[in-house]
Amino acid sequence: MAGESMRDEMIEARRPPNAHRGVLKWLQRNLFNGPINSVVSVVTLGVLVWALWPFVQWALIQADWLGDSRQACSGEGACWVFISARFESIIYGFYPEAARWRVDIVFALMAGLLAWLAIPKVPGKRWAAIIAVIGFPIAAYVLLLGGHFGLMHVSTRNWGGLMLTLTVATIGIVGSLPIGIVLALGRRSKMPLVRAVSVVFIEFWRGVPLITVLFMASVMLPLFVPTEVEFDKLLRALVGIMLFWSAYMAEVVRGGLQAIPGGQEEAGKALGLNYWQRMGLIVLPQALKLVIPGIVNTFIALFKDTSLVLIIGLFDLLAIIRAGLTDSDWLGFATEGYVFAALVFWVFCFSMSRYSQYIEKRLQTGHTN
Amino acid sequence: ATLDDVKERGSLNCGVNVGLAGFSSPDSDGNWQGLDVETCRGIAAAIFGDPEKVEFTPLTAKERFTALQSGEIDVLSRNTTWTATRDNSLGLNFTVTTFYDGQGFMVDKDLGIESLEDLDGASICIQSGTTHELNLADYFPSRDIDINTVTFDTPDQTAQGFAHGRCDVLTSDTSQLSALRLQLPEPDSVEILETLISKEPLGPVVRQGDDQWLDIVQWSIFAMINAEEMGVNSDNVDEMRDNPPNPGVARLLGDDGNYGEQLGLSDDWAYNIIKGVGNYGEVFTATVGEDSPLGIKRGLNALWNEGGILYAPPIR
Amino acid sequence: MIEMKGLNKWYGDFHVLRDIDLTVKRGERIVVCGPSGSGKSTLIRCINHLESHQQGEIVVNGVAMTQDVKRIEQIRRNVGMVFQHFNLFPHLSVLENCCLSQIWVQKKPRAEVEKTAMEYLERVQIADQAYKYPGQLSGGQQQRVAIARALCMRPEVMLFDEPTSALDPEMIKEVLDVMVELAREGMTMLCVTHEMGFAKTVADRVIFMDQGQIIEEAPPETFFNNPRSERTKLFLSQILGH
Amino acid sequence: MIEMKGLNKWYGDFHVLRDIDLTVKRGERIVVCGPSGSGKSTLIRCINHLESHQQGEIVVNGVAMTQDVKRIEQIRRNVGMVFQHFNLFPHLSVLENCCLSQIWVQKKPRAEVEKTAMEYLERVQIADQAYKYPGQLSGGQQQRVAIARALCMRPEVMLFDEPTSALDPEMIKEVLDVMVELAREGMTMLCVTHEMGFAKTVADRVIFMDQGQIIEEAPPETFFNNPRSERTKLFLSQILGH
Amino acid sequence: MSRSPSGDRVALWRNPTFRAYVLQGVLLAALAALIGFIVVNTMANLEARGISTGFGFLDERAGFSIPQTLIEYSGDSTYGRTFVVGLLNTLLVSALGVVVATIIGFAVGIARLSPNWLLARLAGAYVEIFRNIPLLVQILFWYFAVLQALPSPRQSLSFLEIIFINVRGLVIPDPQPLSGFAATPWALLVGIVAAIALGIYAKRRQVRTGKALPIYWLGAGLIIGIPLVVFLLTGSPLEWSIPELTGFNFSGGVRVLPELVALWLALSIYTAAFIAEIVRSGIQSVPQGQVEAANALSLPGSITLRKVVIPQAMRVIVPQLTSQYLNLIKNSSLATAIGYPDLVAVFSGTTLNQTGQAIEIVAMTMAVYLTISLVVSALMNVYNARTLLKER
Ligand SMILES: Nc1ncnc2c1ncn2[C@@H]1O[C@H](COP(=O)(O)OP(=O)(O)OP(=O)(O)O)[C@@H](O)[C@H]1O
Ligand SMILES: Nc1ncnc2c1ncn2[C@@H]1O[C@H](COP(=O)(O)OP(=O)(O)OP(=O)(O)O)[C@@H](O)[C@H]1O
Ligand SMILES: [Mg+2]
Ligand SMILES: [Mg+2]
Repeated sequence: MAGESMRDEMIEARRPPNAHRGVLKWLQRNLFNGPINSVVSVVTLGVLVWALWPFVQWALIQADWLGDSRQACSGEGACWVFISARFESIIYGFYPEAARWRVDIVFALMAGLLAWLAIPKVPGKRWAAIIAVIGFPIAAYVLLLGGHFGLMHVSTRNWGGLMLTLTVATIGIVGSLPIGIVLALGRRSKMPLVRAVSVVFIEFWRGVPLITVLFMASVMLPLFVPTEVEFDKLLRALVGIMLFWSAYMAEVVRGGLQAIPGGQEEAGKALGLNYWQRMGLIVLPQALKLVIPGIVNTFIALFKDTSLVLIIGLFDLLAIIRAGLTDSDWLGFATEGYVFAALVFWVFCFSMSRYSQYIEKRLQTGHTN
Repeated sequence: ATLDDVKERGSLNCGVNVGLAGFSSPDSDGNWQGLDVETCRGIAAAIFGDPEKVEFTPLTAKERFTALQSGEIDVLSRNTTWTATRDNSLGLNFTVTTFYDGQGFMVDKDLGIESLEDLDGASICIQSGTTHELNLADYFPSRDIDINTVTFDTPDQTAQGFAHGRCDVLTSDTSQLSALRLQLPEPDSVEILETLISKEPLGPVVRQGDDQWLDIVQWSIFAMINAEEMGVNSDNVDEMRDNPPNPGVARLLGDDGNYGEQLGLSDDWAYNIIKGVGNYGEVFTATVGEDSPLGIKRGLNALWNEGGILYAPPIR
Repeated sequence: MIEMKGLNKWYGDFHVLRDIDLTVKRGERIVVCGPSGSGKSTLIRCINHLESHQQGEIVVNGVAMTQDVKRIEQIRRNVGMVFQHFNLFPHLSVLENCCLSQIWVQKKPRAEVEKTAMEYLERVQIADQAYKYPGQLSGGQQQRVAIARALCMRPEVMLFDEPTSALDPEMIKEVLDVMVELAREGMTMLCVTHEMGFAKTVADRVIFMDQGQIIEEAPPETFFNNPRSERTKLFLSQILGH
Repeated sequence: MIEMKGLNKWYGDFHVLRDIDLTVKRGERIVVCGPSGSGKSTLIRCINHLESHQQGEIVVNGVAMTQDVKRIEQIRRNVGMVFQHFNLFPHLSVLENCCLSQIWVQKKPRAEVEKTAMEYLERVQIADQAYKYPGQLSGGQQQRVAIARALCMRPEVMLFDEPTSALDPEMIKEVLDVMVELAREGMTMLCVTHEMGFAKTVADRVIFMDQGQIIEEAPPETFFNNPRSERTKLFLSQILGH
Repeated sequence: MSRSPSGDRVALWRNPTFRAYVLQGVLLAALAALIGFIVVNTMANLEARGISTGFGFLDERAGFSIPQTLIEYSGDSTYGRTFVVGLLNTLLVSALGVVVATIIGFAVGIARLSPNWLLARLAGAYVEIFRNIPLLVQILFWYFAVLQALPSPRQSLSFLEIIFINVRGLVIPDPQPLSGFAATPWALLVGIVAAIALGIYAKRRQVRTGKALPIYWLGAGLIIGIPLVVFLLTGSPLEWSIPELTGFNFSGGVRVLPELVALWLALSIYTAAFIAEIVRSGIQSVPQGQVEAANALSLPGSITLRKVVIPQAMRVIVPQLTSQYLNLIKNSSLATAIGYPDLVAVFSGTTLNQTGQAIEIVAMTMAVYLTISLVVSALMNVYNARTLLKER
């Protein structure tokens, strides 16, 4: 029979062996661990340099930066003068110059509020939320549109550029999420008609192209309503965008709802919570957390789709750059325009993507069974 | 009636192109510029005495007729070719031709093309949603010339396609060809062929069934053409009104008769147009003509007595 | 306290509860046992209407169960439940888990609520974990939180559905200790469990179910030492066998 | 069969296995026990390299464990494992679960593979469920499938990580019966479990772990009746207490 | 209805069943009212504006040509045919895009979780770059990048003098069916039916006897073999039209347009970035224990992925994947930017402009996309139902 043994002295915990530290070690471990990986690494880096170098040369090294007319363009590299000459309109669209400070204030407020809400350490989240939900929209409405308190009225026709893109995206995002949640709940409802309506609504909006929706909203709407009724064009587009994306949002949220074990709802029932309390306090917080990647996918797609407001005759960031290309003084700078637009969109979407990943990590409250 | 709606609203809703160099494009401050745009301003000046009382609605080719039909806009001034179908079956009325255009061709000089017969087997870049596609289909098959079309959405994409060698030939209205040529990396390496294969009369459109409104648009443009013919321009219009050199000018500028009132406007309507936007010649030169980067010659668009076919009915 | 009369329930065509008659008096402690699938869970889940029954009556604490939403909520407020798989809310801290129903159902001020919650957490000896999340606790700790959460409603009745069977052997003890203490304090309890030790110690009555019916109902001594039905004998031999 | 020498493992900075020396001979049956978090699972997971260690040597069936993928696969082919939570593949039928490794690892023809699988399923008395999906089985049945699946590889060693602790009391018996039989047939086994009954019946040796180290190692009689270390005594009193 | 099991009366408004009916009734009424309102108004407005409606225009001569037609089409064809041509082109690029986007998306999504640091980072970069740049810009980029890389027709790259690549596209020989060819497609159909029947039989047989047939080989044999035999028996009734350079361009052969290639690339690469994220979240939703169990069975990594992880991840992936497929199909309408003749370009573009029948055309376009979407979701739902776990 095998031996018996017993330990009297406990072994003290030791520090792990120092095997994997330092830059070289890191490189070796991550890039050159084994012959195949080394080759892959070298080839990849080579391809990256080979592919990016001409672009860097065009966009940075040989580019023209200073000047105010096309005479400043040497034609060897990119001519960013085109962008800088139109920079104001790219940001503000056709918003009257005298009133642009109002746009600045609104977006400064928004940035501040976002920071307040987004950075976990800053206290007073409840107040921030109240301001963001009630105070800020009113302030933004009054400031951007004007017509009150002695502010000059600025028609939405004059909105444009980055300012319009951000406005539409923000309202679209803020609007489509709650509608999507309600639709998702509706689709899981026990009442057949509510469920049927949700399904039809979702499948309809998910099935038609947004372009045609906006087309209808922009030029055909007057046919659908009595002649006296008039809506602001931007408003119509916003409604269209919200409904359209809420259908996508609903499907994402539904995925999350399906993943929450039934026991959670039962526990809520056993505690005496009613339907809306169970949903609001228990099921949705968990479901939404689960589908953050999907929600952000939708946000990003929505953000980029704001470009379609061109159909209602408004010039968002991309459209205003394209409009600039038809200015007879600046013909022929398409590449610069598109590259710049791509860069701006990228910066915003990338930030969203990164922030969401950070939130995903933060919301990890230990593993669940 | 449209006029009442416009007056009540305090501004004219005018549909223009989303962006077409020389005809309508917003500058960096959002001021719309171009021949089509000035036409709208002229109409606004006639109604309100103020050329700025106009809201521009940028429209894509697909939207333009629907927007007019549905009442989104009061007048469509968007380089729209006047054709029988459009005039007759859509519930719309064309008013006056403000620009006589024709479909032309731009080719690489190196190809040595001399006539359209040489284009057999060529690929042609073309912008969608225009009459051009129909013209090509009319012209080439009947002459047994085989061509491939490549259709793009916007003018600058068409030009890019041509520049990258996707096709041998770029076709469009001649007015556009000169603009598109400027977008090419080497504008001098291409030439525009002499031959035109179509008539493209462009002008504003209004809804059918409101004759008064049709008249206002028509006569606002006639006033601009007549003004050029009479030598009245935005610089001398005040002086001309105070001392009309002849009875024609006096009638035009409202010193004599009640022509404005007949239209439902004030009698100084034409004065307001010319004061606000200038006569046709001025507008043409500034937007698409010599003073603009496009540098289009007057050609057919010169006055009838200067070798063109621009001919406005007299005001009397 | 709890009265069931002629209770019948079907899942589709499957007759899961058959003519159940059961009366539980205030302060009584009842253990329900029986083979898997015999309808034990279903029975106690009917008491707070997590399942609806098709025939028969249930009266809880004087309130007759109907379809009426208000009534159901009233009954649920008097009945605490502890699930086999804890069903804690993973996105809320332990303390928040316990406060939830008091804040939203009983609408009490938060400060007061937290005080009560801490008391109950202390009672189950887990007050030091109040600010952790359920995912950071061991199974035994989680189940004790679940008990505290149910107690925070100050229910008249506690229902336990196999509260220890998802636990590792070491953790079972923690939970049973808490339950024994609750029983000593005179809480009305209905407990589905196979922990026969627990049944022997605290139960006033043991109910044995099979195929949706109550087969035998007896005080623990009689039940374990002197079971009357054959079915019960077979079952007990299996449970106590290994 | 299995030899570990000076095994050390860290999770980040946490020293989870400390200087483990252990030799298991062919046909030996070893039960590992100890408080939660003491490193029992980690220890046996090191044997088939589900966890990698940082110091020390492991030799399984004559093959020394290195980082080499081929070697690891070779070792794993000789080592079957049964998890606490079964970890059956829910999208595959019971039979397919059992066939998977033979088909893809041993590349045998399907007909032969299925025959073997059915044999093992019969051995655990569950052949009639072969075409069901795991989700359609009870916990005890699932765990028996998991055992059959591991046996289908014809491993030299079987590792069990608390194979009964996710089960209801009634189902524990089914699984233990199968394990006892395997042990009788002379399979080399390493089993983490708290079922002291099982340890007493079949183990050749019981190993008690705490804080990442082996505290005591003894035949079951000695271990249960005559534990030498204080720590062991405390632990046994808890386990056997209720 | 409002009788409770215990027999006493329940206040009507507190009865959940009653509440449900009331709520649903209100909803239905509101919906009907809204639809009625829109219909009545539209009729009145159309009347008032003197706009004629109807689908008569579909029979009129279109009069313009389309560069890529999968069916016979010329300027003399009707607008109705234009519609079909555009629809087929849309379906073509969508189908190609869906396939490639799925492949790239899965590859990248899996690579993102790879233990190889470089691979994982590259996959991450792929997602962050292509997901965050507007599709239009990407389409233009690929189009002009593709074009730029290719030689002019006269300097075409050729392969054996029968396949040519140039700035106008890829030209390959065109099979011309001769008389008697019609039997081959029928034979193909028979082969497919036979293969499906075989599959069903094999499954039954396996369940019954536990013995499996090599269905993939047999099926492939049936699908390829039957038509091949018929083709040869009927005397190989097929002739190849070889492309030739004449004047500006190639004549003969079939041409694959660079527009198609660019659009296909852009759609696939863009959508793949979204799919990759979905796949990643799907894979991460598979419990770690599953991989451990596979490891313990010494399954190699690729088998673990294919047989254990992916099938389970599909449950999470499929619903979201459906949305992405629908997006891809709808995004294909950006084709107009580079002149690919899809439905939106030729029908709700050119045709709408020629005829001005905006309401009908937009409605038809919406209906078509809606139908495609519903078909895709229905198919995906069927698949989804199959991936659902069988449980008690
Ligand atoms: N939603 C349902 N639909 C149909 N049958 C169900 C449903 N839920 C439970 N059942 C069946 O009802 C019977 C009783 O289930 P119940 O959960 O009450 O058993 P139990 O006594 O608690 O068993 P266990 O000890 O396994 O928990 C079982 O046969 C079960 O299969
Ligand atoms: N991935 C990990 N990272 C860091 N620490 C870990 C990890 N996995 C386990 N641990 C820690 O290592 C220790 C040993 O874990 P192990 O699972 O081996 O314990 P055990 O003896 O099996 O306990 P139990 O009986 O609860 O299963 C525990 O303290 C645990 O918290
Ligand atoms: Mg149960
Ligand atoms: Mg363990």
